[in-house]
Amino acid sequence: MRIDTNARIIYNKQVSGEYRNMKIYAPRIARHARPGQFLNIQTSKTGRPLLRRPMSIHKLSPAGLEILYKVRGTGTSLLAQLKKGMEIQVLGPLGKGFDIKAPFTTAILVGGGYGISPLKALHDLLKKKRKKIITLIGAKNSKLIYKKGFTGVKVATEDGSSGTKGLVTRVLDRVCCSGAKHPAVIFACGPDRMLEAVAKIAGKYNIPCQVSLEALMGCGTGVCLSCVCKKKDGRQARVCVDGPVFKAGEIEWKT
Amino acid sequence: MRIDTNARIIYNKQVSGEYRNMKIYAPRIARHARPGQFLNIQTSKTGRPLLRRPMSIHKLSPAGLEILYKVRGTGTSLLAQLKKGMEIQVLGPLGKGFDIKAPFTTAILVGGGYGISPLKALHDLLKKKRKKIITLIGAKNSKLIYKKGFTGVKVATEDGSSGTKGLVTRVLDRVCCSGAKHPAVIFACGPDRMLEAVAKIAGKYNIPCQVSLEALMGCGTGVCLSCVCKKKDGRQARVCVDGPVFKAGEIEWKT
Amino acid sequence: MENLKVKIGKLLLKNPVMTASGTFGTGEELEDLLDLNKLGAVVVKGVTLLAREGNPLPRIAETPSGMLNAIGLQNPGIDAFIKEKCPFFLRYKVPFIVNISGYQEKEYGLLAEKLEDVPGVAGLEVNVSCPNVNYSHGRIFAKDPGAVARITRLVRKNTKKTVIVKLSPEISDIKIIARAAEDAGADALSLVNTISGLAVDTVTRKPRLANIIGGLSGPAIKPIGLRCVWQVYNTVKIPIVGMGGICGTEDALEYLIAGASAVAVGTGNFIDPQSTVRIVDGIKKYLKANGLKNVSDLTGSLQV
Amino acid sequence: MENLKVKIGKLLLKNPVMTASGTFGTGEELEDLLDLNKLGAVVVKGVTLLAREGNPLPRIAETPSGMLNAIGLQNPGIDAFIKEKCPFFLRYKVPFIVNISGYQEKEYGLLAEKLEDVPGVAGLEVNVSCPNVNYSHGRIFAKDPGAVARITRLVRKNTKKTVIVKLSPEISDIKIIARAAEDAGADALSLVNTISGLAVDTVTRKPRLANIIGGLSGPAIKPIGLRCVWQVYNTVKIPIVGMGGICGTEDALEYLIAGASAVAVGTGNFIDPQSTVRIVDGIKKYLKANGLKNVSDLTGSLQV
Ligand SMILES: Cc1cc2nc3c(=O)[nH]c(=O)nc-3n(C[C@H](O)[C@H](O)[C@H](O)COP(=O)(O)OP(=O)(O)OC[C@H]3O[C@@H](n4cnc5c(N)ncnc54)[C@H](O)[C@@H]3O)c2cc1C
Ligand SMILES: Cc1cc2nc3c(=O)[nH]c(=O)nc-3n(C[C@H](O)[C@H](O)[C@H](O)COP(=O)(O)OP(=O)(O)OC[C@H]3O[C@@H](n4cnc5c(N)ncnc54)[C@H](O)[C@@H]3O)c2cc1C
Ligand SMILES: Cc1cc2nc3c(=O)[nH]c(=O)nc-3n(C[C@H](O)[C@H](O)[C@H](O)COP(=O)(O)O)c2cc1C
Ligand SMILES: Cc1cc2nc3c(=O)[nH]c(=O)nc-3n(C[C@H](O)[C@H](O)[C@H](O)COP(=O)(O)O)c2cc1C
Ligand code: FES
Ligand code: FES
Repeated sequence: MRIDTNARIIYNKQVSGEYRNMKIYAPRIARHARPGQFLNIQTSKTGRPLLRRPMSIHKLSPAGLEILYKVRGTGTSLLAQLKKGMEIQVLGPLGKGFDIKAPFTTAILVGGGYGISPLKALHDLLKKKRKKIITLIGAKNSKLIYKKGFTGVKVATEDGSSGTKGLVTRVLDRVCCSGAKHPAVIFACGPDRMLEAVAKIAGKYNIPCQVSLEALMGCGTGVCLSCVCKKKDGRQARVCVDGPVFKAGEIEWKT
Repeated sequence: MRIDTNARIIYNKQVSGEYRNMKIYAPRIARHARPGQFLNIQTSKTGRPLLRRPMSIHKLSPAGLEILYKVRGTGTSLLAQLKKGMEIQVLGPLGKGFDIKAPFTTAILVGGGYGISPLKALHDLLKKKRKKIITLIGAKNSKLIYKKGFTGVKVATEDGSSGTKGLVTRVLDRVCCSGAKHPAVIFACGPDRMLEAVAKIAGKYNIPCQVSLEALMGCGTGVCLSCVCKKKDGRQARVCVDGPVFKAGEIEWKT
Repeated sequence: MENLKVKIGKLLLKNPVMTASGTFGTGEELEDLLDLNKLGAVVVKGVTLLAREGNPLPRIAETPSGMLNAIGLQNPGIDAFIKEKCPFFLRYKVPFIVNISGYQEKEYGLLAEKLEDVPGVAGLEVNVSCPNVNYSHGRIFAKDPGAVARITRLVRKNTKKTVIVKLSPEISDIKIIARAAEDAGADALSLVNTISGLAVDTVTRKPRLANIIGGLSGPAIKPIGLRCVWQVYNTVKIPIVGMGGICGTEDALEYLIAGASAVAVGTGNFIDPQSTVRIVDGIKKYLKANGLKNVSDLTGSLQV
Repeated sequence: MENLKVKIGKLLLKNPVMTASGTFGTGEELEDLLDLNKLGAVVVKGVTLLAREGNPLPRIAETPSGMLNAIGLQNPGIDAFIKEKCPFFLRYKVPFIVNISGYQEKEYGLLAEKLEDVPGVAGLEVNVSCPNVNYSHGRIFAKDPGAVARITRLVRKNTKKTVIVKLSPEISDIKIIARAAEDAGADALSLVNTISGLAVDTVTRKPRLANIIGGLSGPAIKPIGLRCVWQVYNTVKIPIVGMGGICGTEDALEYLIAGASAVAVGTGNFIDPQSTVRIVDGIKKYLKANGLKNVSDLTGSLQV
């Protein structure tokens, strides 16, 4: 059940580094939402930008939804200007979230840049379910690292300004070798190149892996076919409704 | 000297009836501005609406400029949402203002609807020059009457909800008969039909009359030729640079 | 009570608000967000004879008050479409109109034939605007009155269903093409399709679409769509389905007044998936407020 | 130092940023707001053989990210123009290009002749897109390659100045028209002119322009202008002046990358009268940031 609603902003603030955190009051969406799903948000009432902006659900509470975002262009700049008490049009929850039905004891969360956003909602749910959580966070530099509230955090930055210097996937490789005793699942969200590398490592250690993909989206509801990705079986899937979370093994990576 | 500047909003508030009053800090424009001139205001930074909105200068102080406006459509709705401390792009002062060089003792101000706006700046200047002022304000109903700060006010509303019932031009006719002893000048701003009637009465009593016209404006700077009006000499004038204030006798009225 | 009914060919629609092809799937994708039976008709995503993968990504780019798309007619092909998608049509009372595209003229005839006996298919929208590989130098059928006439006749011959021919605004004189389609037996015309456009990423200096060129849609093109509808309304006798930039009631009314008998919402569905039903209500209110009985009284009522 | 110079016909412009005809007067109207000498060229408001009053009001209507205009070429006629407006050109070093419009083909020849010896006139922009009364059924020259060729030849014969032919995007295949103008001796092409459009006032049910139809300009048409430039760049050898929706540096860069040698700002002047000079600075910064020496390296650099 997807709902399009005019939601009141509870707060919209700068958090660490380059990220902003917005909380909205949208109980009808929150009721149906699950970690890994996303919202499609209208950033302006003037009709420009024309299209909505997809944003992962960062945190979930009975009445509230949070997003964690980075100002990139026009739409996110406009989002950043909104103030507490204002209203925004929000459609959600959209897409398929993370699947945690399979039995596992350890969750390895791998987030690149703002890919960390949906992993927080997942983290909170896994915590409730008393799973062991390892969180690997990677980014270009420390400004793009956001780790608030995560458990078992290991950080990697490309420029070494925080945590291990290098790619987060190298850290993952090491964690996977050592942690392979317990049944584990990898949940990853970030840029395509990172996800592809994560998928490869997961394959190597034979660990189930779910990835949350990103794509330019026209509609977010499955009708425009702008967001398709290729699957190994030769079929095309729409990231907005068939994803954004897929089994890593299903995806036909571009390279 | 016209200046295009990013001006800070000092306040933007609802005043009586359907009007809003915005004050901006724009000393460089204010320095050159005269009553009857106008500003061209960008109502949105998103590029929609595309064009700026012309607004008369309502009040003038050394550093500040005020406008008095009515929410009509998209642009004015967006203006109404701006808050103290925000900035707007403003081009001005534009056009030719009222001419008060001629010797006269009594000024008869005639304003229809928000046409009253530029008459306030004129009123304040005339007061300093110790002229006798009669202010005639007309509108459809009392909600559209704004008379704050004017001297010698007589009101007329079409529905009789305030002042005399009927058109403001009927009141003008009566005032002119009686007040014709002193050398007087009429300054009028409002809808075309009102201005035409004012011009006729002024002609009847042989009182000099200046009218401030309105027109849809593309540029406000004289280059697009969207705002022309016909003059009696057969030539066309641009309301934005040759006006908005014209001698009533020069105008070739449409009817 | 206001009468919103309009007639498009053999179809009597309960109201003039349709969906534009390619922007609403088959409607199944949006079932949870709106009641399809509240619409005048659902025009479904374009289908071709053979399955098509569509173009590489990126397939869309946002532009000022508009968007470019080069989806490339991704679809499972007519046979799979009939088997997998059409059964859904029977679950609703709303008429479903199938949008067909061919890469050769004869394909249109085959598509019409295959759809003729499919239950739930109420009509065909003939998209003559897809770029044609076998046709000379990147031209498209929509620009050639001869091709449009031949395609219309082929489809007409093979179907008893309502035939709507969809025209492109990217043309020196749309009146000529409109007349060609009318003379060849079209029941109605729908206009406009997208207008080809380009957007450039100045950082990479690459086109923002993998396909380089894409079709411009959305509010940006509304004045062009309205002008086309007005020109064609003054040229042909068959009804017009107006589209291009319709997002709200005001836009729909503009099209009706300019000469459209019905309207379709395209890109507007991406911004507000419920815009079609809102527009139905909005038109009803407008008729009431203006003391008009029939929505058809609006069609072509432009005061000139 | 970045080299912003570009060559358009015989003119060596100090930078590629021009003004679009009809949106900048002669420049005299905006002297206090910007230094005209900072521009590549000033293209002045269209002039015709005889004086024209222009169309009745309203002459403009705002549309989503665009505007419609039907000014109707209000101008004092060529003789008064030469006497009253041209002397101003001598006050600046920037080249002034006069935009000429004819209602019959031969008028273009006469206009070129009259302007040939006027001091300060650096070139002619030939506007073949004005709706023609004597021409068949509301067609315009710009849609007929034969007419465009004849007009270009007439002007070419009568002037040694740089001749830029301005094309309309409202055409089935702009490449054909572009080739016709090139073959007939045009030094450069400017594109695009406005696209005809309609807007309706739903309260009065009247068109929002007295003239009913007007020309659409502004950011809304940018993707169409860019596509035309790209198509024509791949068709002709002469330089292109790109325009349509340019408001800022990014827009100008898109046009250059798509194939324009120079760009013109039209509607953008209404929104920000200083946008042209800002764009000159912006292009300079872009070249520097990208390690490019010459602005001409950008022209047609689209990575496809
Ligand atoms: C399912 C999903 C979930 C997302 N979750 C988040 C999130 O939690 N936090 C967050 O900060 N961002 C998230 N994004 C990305 C976010 O949608 C884009 O950053 C945003 O749309 C940019 O809008 P803009 O107007 O600011 O930028 P624009 O001016 O539109 O573009 C700026 C740059 O961002 C790129 N971009 C724009 N839209 C997208 C998109 N949909 N996907 C990828 N790149 C894009 C453009 O190509 C361009 O390079 C998510 C995207 C998807 C598809
Ligand atoms: C020189 C001048 C001075 C003005 N001073 C004031 C003022 O002091 N206070 C004030 O409230 N308004 C003033 N106006 C009118 C003001 O510019 C319009 O109300 C405003 O542009 C409407 O913008 P919008 O986006 O809200 O309405 P839109 O959505 O653009 O239009 C709503 C309605 O207003 C009409 N309209 C839009 N622009 C104009 C215009 N420029 N002139 C006349 N009608 C228009 C439209 O035709 C439409 O019917 C002035 C206009 C001019 C030309
Ligand atoms: C993403 C997308 C896909 C489209 N696919 C088709 C299609 O398959 N067949 C067709 O005839 N038109 C297609 N169109 C064109 C629309 O049906 C419509 O004619 C056009 O977008 C203009 O309307 P709009 O401005 O309301 O979107 C598509 C448009 C978009 C935006
Ligand atoms: C108000 C207005 C008047 C115009 N007058 C002319 C003209 O006289 N001659 C001409 O060739 N083009 C004229 N144009 C077209 C512009 O020069 C330009 O080609 C078009 O507007 C597209 O550019 P833009 O989107 O930057 O405005 C005019 C455009 C506008 C908006
Ligand atoms: S975004 Fe439209 S189908 Fe996925
Ligand atoms: S508004 Fe452009 S000339 Fe007056």
